[in-house]
Amino acid sequence: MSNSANSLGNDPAPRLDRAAIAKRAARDLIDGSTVNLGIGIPALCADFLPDGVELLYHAENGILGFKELSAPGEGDPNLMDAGGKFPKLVPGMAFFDSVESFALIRGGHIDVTVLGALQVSRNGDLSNWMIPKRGIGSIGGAMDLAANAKKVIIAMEHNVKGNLAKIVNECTFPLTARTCVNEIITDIAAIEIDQENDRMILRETAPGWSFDDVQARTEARLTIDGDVGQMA
Amino acid sequence: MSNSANSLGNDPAPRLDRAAIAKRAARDLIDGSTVNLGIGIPALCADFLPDGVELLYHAENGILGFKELSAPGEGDPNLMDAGGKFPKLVPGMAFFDSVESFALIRGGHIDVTVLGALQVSRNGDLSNWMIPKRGIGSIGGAMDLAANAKKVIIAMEHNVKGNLAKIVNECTFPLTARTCVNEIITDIAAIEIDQENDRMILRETAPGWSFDDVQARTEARLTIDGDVGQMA
Amino acid sequence: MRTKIQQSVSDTNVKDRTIWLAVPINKISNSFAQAVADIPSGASIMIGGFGGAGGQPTRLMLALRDLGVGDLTIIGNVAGISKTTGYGWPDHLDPIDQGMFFESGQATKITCSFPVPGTTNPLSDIEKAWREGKAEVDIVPQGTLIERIRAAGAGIPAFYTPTGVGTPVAEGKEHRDFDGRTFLLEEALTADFALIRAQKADTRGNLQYIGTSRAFNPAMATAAAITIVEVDEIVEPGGIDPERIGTLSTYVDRIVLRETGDPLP
Amino acid sequence: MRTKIQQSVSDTNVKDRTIWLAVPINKISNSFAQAVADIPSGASIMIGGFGGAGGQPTRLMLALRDLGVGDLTIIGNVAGISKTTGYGWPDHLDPIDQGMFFESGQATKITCSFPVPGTTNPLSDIEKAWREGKAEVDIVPQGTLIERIRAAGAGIPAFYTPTGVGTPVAEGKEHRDFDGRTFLLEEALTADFALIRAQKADTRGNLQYIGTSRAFNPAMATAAAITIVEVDEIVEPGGIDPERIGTLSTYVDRIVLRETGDPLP
Repeated sequence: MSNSANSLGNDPAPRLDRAAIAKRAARDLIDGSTVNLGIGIPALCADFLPDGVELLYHAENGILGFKELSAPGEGDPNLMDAGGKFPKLVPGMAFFDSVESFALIRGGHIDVTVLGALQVSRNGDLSNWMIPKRGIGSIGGAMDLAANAKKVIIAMEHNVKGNLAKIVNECTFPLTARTCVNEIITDIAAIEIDQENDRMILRETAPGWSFDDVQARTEARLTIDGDVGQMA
Repeated sequence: MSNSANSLGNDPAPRLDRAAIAKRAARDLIDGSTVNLGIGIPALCADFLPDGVELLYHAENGILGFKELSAPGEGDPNLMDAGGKFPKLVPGMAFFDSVESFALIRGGHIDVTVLGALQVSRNGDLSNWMIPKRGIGSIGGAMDLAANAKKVIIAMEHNVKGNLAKIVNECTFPLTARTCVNEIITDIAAIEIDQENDRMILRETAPGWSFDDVQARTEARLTIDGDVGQMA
Repeated sequence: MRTKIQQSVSDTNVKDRTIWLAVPINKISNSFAQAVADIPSGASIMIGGFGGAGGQPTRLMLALRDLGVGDLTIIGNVAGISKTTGYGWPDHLDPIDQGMFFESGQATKITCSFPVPGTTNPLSDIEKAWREGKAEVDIVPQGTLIERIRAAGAGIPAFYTPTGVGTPVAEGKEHRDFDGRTFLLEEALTADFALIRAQKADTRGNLQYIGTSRAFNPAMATAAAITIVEVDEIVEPGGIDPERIGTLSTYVDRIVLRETGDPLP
Repeated sequence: MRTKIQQSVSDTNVKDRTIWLAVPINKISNSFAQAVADIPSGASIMIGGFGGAGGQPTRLMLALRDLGVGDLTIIGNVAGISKTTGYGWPDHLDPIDQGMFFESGQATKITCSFPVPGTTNPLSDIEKAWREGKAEVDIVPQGTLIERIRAAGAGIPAFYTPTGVGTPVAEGKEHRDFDGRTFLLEEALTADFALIRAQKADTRGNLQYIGTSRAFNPAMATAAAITIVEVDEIVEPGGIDPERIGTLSTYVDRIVLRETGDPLP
């Protein structure tokens, strides 16, 4: 992976933690939407919804309308989410099989999915299912979600160890879907992908981070369109 | 429609009535089978099952395991069969939507369907949905059933008015499905279609009817393979 | 990302959203007339049920007729045969069916599997309109019709089916062999609106069906741009057994409650 | 007429039938071992559920392992990750997953969507077998996998899907544009046997599922030549609400009842 950010010095300010990334991503989830959260940072979004926002959570294994998890040791194996955790039974929940679950996804009925990523390219290509050197990986529902959800938000750390960029010109890892990502929330920036105009727009930075600081840790060229806000 | 049987004289013996055709067709329904009966004579088969034979009746509108109809005036519009009649609720019944109903049909899971016909050709082509001179007709589930059921039995009157043949060399009416019919039960004969050997075998005749009597009222060439029995 | 994005999601920035949140999501229409009021002339409209009274969105159909818009394309199944034959209706009631849009002259096309009864005496409204050249009738095998509708909702643009090979419905269609059998390529079928019928809705829009009233309703709910459902009962979330939800709330845009004791089935 | 005809139907003439009728149709197997006894080496086997304990036919899987036949092709979904990660299992139990057939060396191929966990420490049985060249791993997007299985049961030999375009799974597949978007052609996926799990069966073979234990079970029941189901309860016809039947008896060949109080979920 070509990477211009490799030789940088220390970060100018602390990075957001995983919870803060999730909290910022959660701000972009609209009340009443049907939402699928991937495992890892995306799943944490559910803990940080703005007041008054209620989402209809979908999980690939055939459940819509779940909320909090059961207490440890109290979960029912027949009431699972796609991450293998056991939610509580709550009013309005619905169960269905995998045929219907993926008809919902593939048919474009998921309003937003929040996913993790290994790489995102400037035009919104996503790689998130296999590290080439391992040679084997798990696709699960990621390709269906990335290709077909109305909006795809990536929530991830901005760099891998050694400041290697994950936001790149071209993905070098096996792809999950092409031109699918709409926005990226990381520990240092909120970035919008403007596919129509072939631009990656920096919308916000973490406190104490400048445009140049973020650009230096990003292989793909960022642009500005209006004010750059502060992530919160 | 070319027809060599047009100028025949009187029948040599009475023809079976509709109930008797249905009764003979019902003899070929195997206990435990999943069966779909078309409207008209086929639907009457249910009244004449041999002792000990229990069938699982399927109707296109999404019901499996129905039996007798409700008393007149007591039917529930939400418990209908495909003929627009109202069966009683009985134990073991299942309800499902049209997607599942036709997945069952198209997937080859119907063991036997009994259908009516306008024409059947020597190789088992079936025409049963439109009279050309009307110019408009209703397909309903007939094409799915005829093309995909494991076994297709036609239960019909052998001739139309004026002794016109319905069992013909080539169907002249719009087709329902090609090479789909396995056997034909009429008011004068029980005929097997042996598609592998391109033969139409006369298996039984109505009491008082000879091979020649039946052949004279049949455009397609009949053959004999073993005894010709008497319909009962 | 799909190119089509709901306005409510994409056009709402954070500030607008704060305002929008004050308004609870309300899918419940006050009347059948209100629920269909924005259906324009020229619209394509799926009508649920199988044919017959059960599962038919009869009140929504009557409201659409009263709306009076024209040049409609109707997508149904068994269509317009009840009025002359009594098909699927209790004996003591006068049947109401999809023929109403052809009697009124509002519909110029129907796509369905069963547009005419066995008898032509009296002529059904659809056959009459067809004979007079006022309506196009597109006859599709029932299994192909429902699978095309299901495909539209499920993101499948086209599929192969064995049904119809060698018949008039195969004309002009692509044929292809798999494992020595021949199949036809059939494409997804969508519509601007779906009018459907369920027994019960919760306020979010989850639906419960009863008996054989499912039929074309659940698939149509997934396939149209706007889905409007007519129900006998509306309950709070949790008022439907989660094991019995036949249509997910995600697919439902508008809910209209029938009057208690409505004499129509 | 389909070319494939069940022996029980086509090979029974009237005389034989009279004898056969004396024997009631009995789909109930006496033991898990008996239910899987005729699975031969080289068979392809669908295993239901999603991944995790719920909906997994765990006792049938253990019986198949004990049967010891080899060269098996397994078709599953999330496969073999519970043992090392605890995925979908209650904390107090030792997870059992599809990895058992790779640990035992019985399986030489798996088709699934999720064959390995995020971590390689310790290695899962499937990844170990794959690294040692003992097993082929065919990774399919989950929605494509379940739709291919559904297609097999529903008489659809192939369909187009948007999922996977531009990715490694598109390699060698036919591409086609509909309305300006590109899709892949995917073919139906069948198997010799399906091992599935349901909550309840009636004696005919109608099945009821509970909660999220549906997953791949209903579709697999329709897609395999022989479907074997593991249930917690067997009831008479009518013992399942007709509105809650998730798999029709037509699809079910064998039923095995789990022991009351079985400690495995």
